[in-house]
Amino acid sequence: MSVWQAEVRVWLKPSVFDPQGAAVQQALRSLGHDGVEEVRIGKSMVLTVRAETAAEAEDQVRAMCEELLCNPVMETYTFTVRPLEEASVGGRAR
Amino acid sequence: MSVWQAEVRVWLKPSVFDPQGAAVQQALRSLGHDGVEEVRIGKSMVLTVRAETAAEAEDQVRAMCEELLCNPVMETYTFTVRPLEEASVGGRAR
Amino acid sequence: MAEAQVTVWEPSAEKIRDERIYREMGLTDEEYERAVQLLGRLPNYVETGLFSVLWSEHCSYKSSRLHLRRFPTEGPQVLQGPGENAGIVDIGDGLGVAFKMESHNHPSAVEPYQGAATGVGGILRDIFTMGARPVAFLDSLRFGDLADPRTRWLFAGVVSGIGGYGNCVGIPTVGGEVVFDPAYQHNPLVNAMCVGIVRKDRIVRGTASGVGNPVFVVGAKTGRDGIHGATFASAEDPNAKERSAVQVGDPFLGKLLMEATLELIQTGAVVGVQDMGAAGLTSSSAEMASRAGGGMELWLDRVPVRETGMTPYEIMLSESQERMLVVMERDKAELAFEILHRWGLDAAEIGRVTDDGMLRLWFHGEKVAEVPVRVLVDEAPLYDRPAAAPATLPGADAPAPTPLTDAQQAAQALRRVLDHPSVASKRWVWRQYDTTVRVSTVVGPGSDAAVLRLPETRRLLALTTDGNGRYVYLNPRRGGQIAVAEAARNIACSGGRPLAITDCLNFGNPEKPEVMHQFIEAVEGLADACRALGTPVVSGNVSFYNETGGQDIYPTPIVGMVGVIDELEQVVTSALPEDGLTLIHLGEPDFALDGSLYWQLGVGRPAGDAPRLDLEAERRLQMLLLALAKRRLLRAAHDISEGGLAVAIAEMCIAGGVGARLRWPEPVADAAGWLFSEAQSRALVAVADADVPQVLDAARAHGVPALVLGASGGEELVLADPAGTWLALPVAELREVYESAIPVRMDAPVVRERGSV
Amino acid sequence: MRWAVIVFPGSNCDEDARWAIERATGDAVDLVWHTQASLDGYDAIVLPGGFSYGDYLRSGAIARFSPVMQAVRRAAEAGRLVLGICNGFQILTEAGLLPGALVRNDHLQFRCELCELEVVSADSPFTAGYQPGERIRIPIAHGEGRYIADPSTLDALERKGRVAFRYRDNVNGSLRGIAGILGHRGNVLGMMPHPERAVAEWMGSVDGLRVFTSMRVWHEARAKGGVEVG
Ligand SMILES: Nc1ncnc2c1ncn2[C@@H]1O[C@H](COP(=O)(O)OP(=O)(O)O)[C@@H](O)[C@H]1O
Ligand SMILES: [Mg+2]
Repeated sequence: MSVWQAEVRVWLKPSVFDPQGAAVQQALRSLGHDGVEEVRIGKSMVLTVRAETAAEAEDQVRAMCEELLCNPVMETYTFTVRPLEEASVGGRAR
Repeated sequence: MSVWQAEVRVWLKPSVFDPQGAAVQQALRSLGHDGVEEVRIGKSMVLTVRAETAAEAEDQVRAMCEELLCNPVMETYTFTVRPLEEASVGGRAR
Repeated sequence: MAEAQVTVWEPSAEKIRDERIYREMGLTDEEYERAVQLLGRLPNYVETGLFSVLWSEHCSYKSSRLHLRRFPTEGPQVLQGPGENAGIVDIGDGLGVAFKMESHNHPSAVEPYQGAATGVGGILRDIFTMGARPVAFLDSLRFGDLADPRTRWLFAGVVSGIGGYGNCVGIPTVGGEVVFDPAYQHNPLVNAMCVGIVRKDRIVRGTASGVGNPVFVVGAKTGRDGIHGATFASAEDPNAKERSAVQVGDPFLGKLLMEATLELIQTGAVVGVQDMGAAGLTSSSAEMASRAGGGMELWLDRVPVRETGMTPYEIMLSESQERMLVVMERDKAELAFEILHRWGLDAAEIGRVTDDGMLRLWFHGEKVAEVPVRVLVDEAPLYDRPAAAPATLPGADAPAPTPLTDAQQAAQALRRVLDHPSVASKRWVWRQYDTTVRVSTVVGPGSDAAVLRLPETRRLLALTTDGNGRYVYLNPRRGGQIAVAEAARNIACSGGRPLAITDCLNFGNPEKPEVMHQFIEAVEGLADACRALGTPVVSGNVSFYNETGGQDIYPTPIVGMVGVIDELEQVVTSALPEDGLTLIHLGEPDFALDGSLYWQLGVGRPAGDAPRLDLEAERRLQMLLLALAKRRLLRAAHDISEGGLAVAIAEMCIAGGVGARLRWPEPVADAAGWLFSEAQSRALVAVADADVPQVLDAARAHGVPALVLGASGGEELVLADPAGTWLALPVAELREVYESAIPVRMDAPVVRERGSV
Repeated sequence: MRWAVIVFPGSNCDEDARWAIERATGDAVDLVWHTQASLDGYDAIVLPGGFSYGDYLRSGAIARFSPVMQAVRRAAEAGRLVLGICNGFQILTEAGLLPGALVRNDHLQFRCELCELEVVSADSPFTAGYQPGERIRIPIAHGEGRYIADPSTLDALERKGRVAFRYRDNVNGSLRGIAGILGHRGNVLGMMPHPERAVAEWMGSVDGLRVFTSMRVWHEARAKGGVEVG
């Protein structure tokens, strides 16, 4: 068994309005960043799983996304999995 | 001027308790994903900026993070910038 | 961002007919034929879309309209009856109360947080578009069994969504109800009510009058949200899978819209305002024109859009949230822009009022639709769907209720009923709602009705929602009556005079004769009680098709009621305030267990008939309660409802932190009925010793049976008869059971994490 | 005494604060729009509760850029009274006028209820009307009220008597139970509980009144040349 680190990102589907993103975009523009066209805000989740192979780890993460982390009626997700040693910092655990 | 897509990720500092991550971890475990050791949840923000060069785009994004997107009292950030064409889907704008 | 030229795939009128594409849009063959006939030609794609939306159940009330005519809708207090964004009643001092309830069941079943949040946002807009300042929300909720993880996910998400929207817009959520029953496992009910205050001379209606007056769309940009599912099923639409039937609410924008609209209305230059709720621009424009008996012309390319390449069809059918249609007086447009821009809102002039009775749509100079408003709105189909009563009442064959013959069983039964999440404390719910913002909440959640101060008058508002699907299932007519009676009793127990109701009629599939029977009977029952109690129906909403896999929910009409209390000193709550008060049972004693939760818990399904109700006795009881409150004779009052007498007294003890001792005057052989009967038209009141004779006299004068049962005091709740003690439980223990029932169940993890990042 | 209550887009306790202050002090209170650049002439400035800019991104993060915030900063530097309630507290921390940050409650829910607080520091302009250690009841209503700061900041706050209020029963997981803190000169207070919701018997508590009356007493004394801040 090795330990894998997964990073899951969950977004509102493109056609769904993102009020948070819109508010941030407006704020950025009023701060003078007027080249900012659109802002979308999603969630990024870092977690560790135990699995023999990368494929197995991916299956686990996919299942988590489908069951819990993402609501497919309005969200989509993407994720990456890598062996823990290689994992970069991000929001890594303490 | 070209258009660049930036992805900014903001995390609670490791020293700050992340109750949302803890709740997700507990929920995952109760669904049988008992190998999950720790979950940290952050924000992922995708935005577009206009700049001549990648370096310039990065400077802009860094300024946005320092001013608005991240509160250094409790958060840290990382970001990536790439030319829009290459940008992958994520929470892409329309 | 560069955007490829969008090819609009829109079938021709002939293709729509030949390939019956209208079916995907929700029209039946007969309805399509009717549209063709009324129009005198084949409707094009956009026009077919207009018909499909306005002739949907949701907009046209085609299955219910016929029966809703049974409701009494008039009375001296009614300033605005059904047919507008909200109903309004007069509370004196030049003030009206605008209120309405609406369901958001289906969206909440797939995305509980956003479904509930957008439900709250929608009902909010219905109130302030009348010119009323929203002052309170209430919510009536139904879920399955909390043992099911998905139900916990739904429950948690709905509650946080209601709070998420209501808290952010700064309007307190002051009351409501939650019931858990497996009948709602796949079809949770989420009904939200909003209440607002308006000066009588400042009421605005959703009318588009005055030829040439400009029409504005205000608020959020229009996107491809929620355009009804069937149209996307088409394989020709490349973006289908990216789309979502669920919308995300923007309470911040909702708050700005509310403030800006109220300010705009103050200027006196607003002719009419309408929320763009379900079916967006289509229903708002057609309904506003219809109310004025005129027409409207819209230039759809001027509608601000969020996405590129939107077609006229999509613009008309979009359900993007936080938008409104506003008709201003000509020459006053500048004023509107100034106010809206100060609030940071977008507004665009997109059309004008006409007098030719047509809804005419233009897109880049091309006429894309032209349909008589009358045909869309007044000529919508009207169905008298077949109804059939079941051969016997569904609870008639239930096994007899378990008798309670010893003290231990009685204590155990009370614990079990108090631990049922439908009875137990809903603090877990309402502590997530801001109940005190606006500094006007005198009585928040936890008593019979919520009570609010109004700055402009000494009078107070009393608000409640009630409805018991189990009763309606067992006996639709009486169940309907009870919903109104119980709401009014909750108001009366709080010291208020009931004024009028709004309703949300949640039913199964109306194409089933049994469901139609339930509906018709329940409506009759609601109407009976409204007439008997003098509380007309001023607004409401119907939600059909609450079924999954052929299984319908209990027929669940919910009543939202508004009452008025003359002054602060007359407010009564259910909490026992101190020791030494006399406890009096008002109303006809009754031990029948029909429809009770106790019986259902024993046999696993609703059992017996609906509880007894005598509307005349009910009216007398309420008159009595009101008279007693006015004379300041009530130190506490609580109606006897779900869980019966035992639960009522336990709740009074728990709320006040005071014990009580009740002794039934005659020996009781089987305590089940005594403790848990849900027979109606009864209340428990607490009275100072010195006032007891006056209270008994008043009861006699009102023709209401009154029975002195005991007194408050001590640390225990004791229930006894002449033969001995039936039950003696510390109030602290009762509280523990009552308060922990929901938190303990919710501590188990919910499936699917939700909420903002 | 002249009071300003700032209205940001999304503020929703602005009217409440005005009503309560008028009731508590008898003074007139102005609602001041967030675009106003000057607060000259106001003796006390209140940043009310609510959800400025929807509290999107982080509570108070966007509001702190409002033009009026420059004026708030100047007023604080000039020793005038600045009170941030709930969202107002969040804005003051985001703006750096108070240390630390307010993050999501540890139980993840919004929480509205009457709370018991301990008055820790009773010698500030805002709390002089209370006894040190007094237990009072004031409602909270927030989803993001968990106070955090690094240990040295927390130590400094405690050492210098800048913790104004503490929860008796830590309702949101705040570090050291902190419910309200004072700025380094004592003339800025941020607190999560809503004193304006505890000023009448029918509200269930009148314990919030003294925040406003203390401010008034302090101001009068200063106007007479009595007290100096800092
Ligand atoms: N979903 C809810 N939202 C707000 N308050 C609620 C909710 N559910 C229940 N309550 C409150 O809890 C108390 C008890 O509810 P309930 O037992 O349904 O009252 P009753 O039987 O008197 O109608 C009431 O004050 C009610 O307003
Ligand atoms: Mg009840």
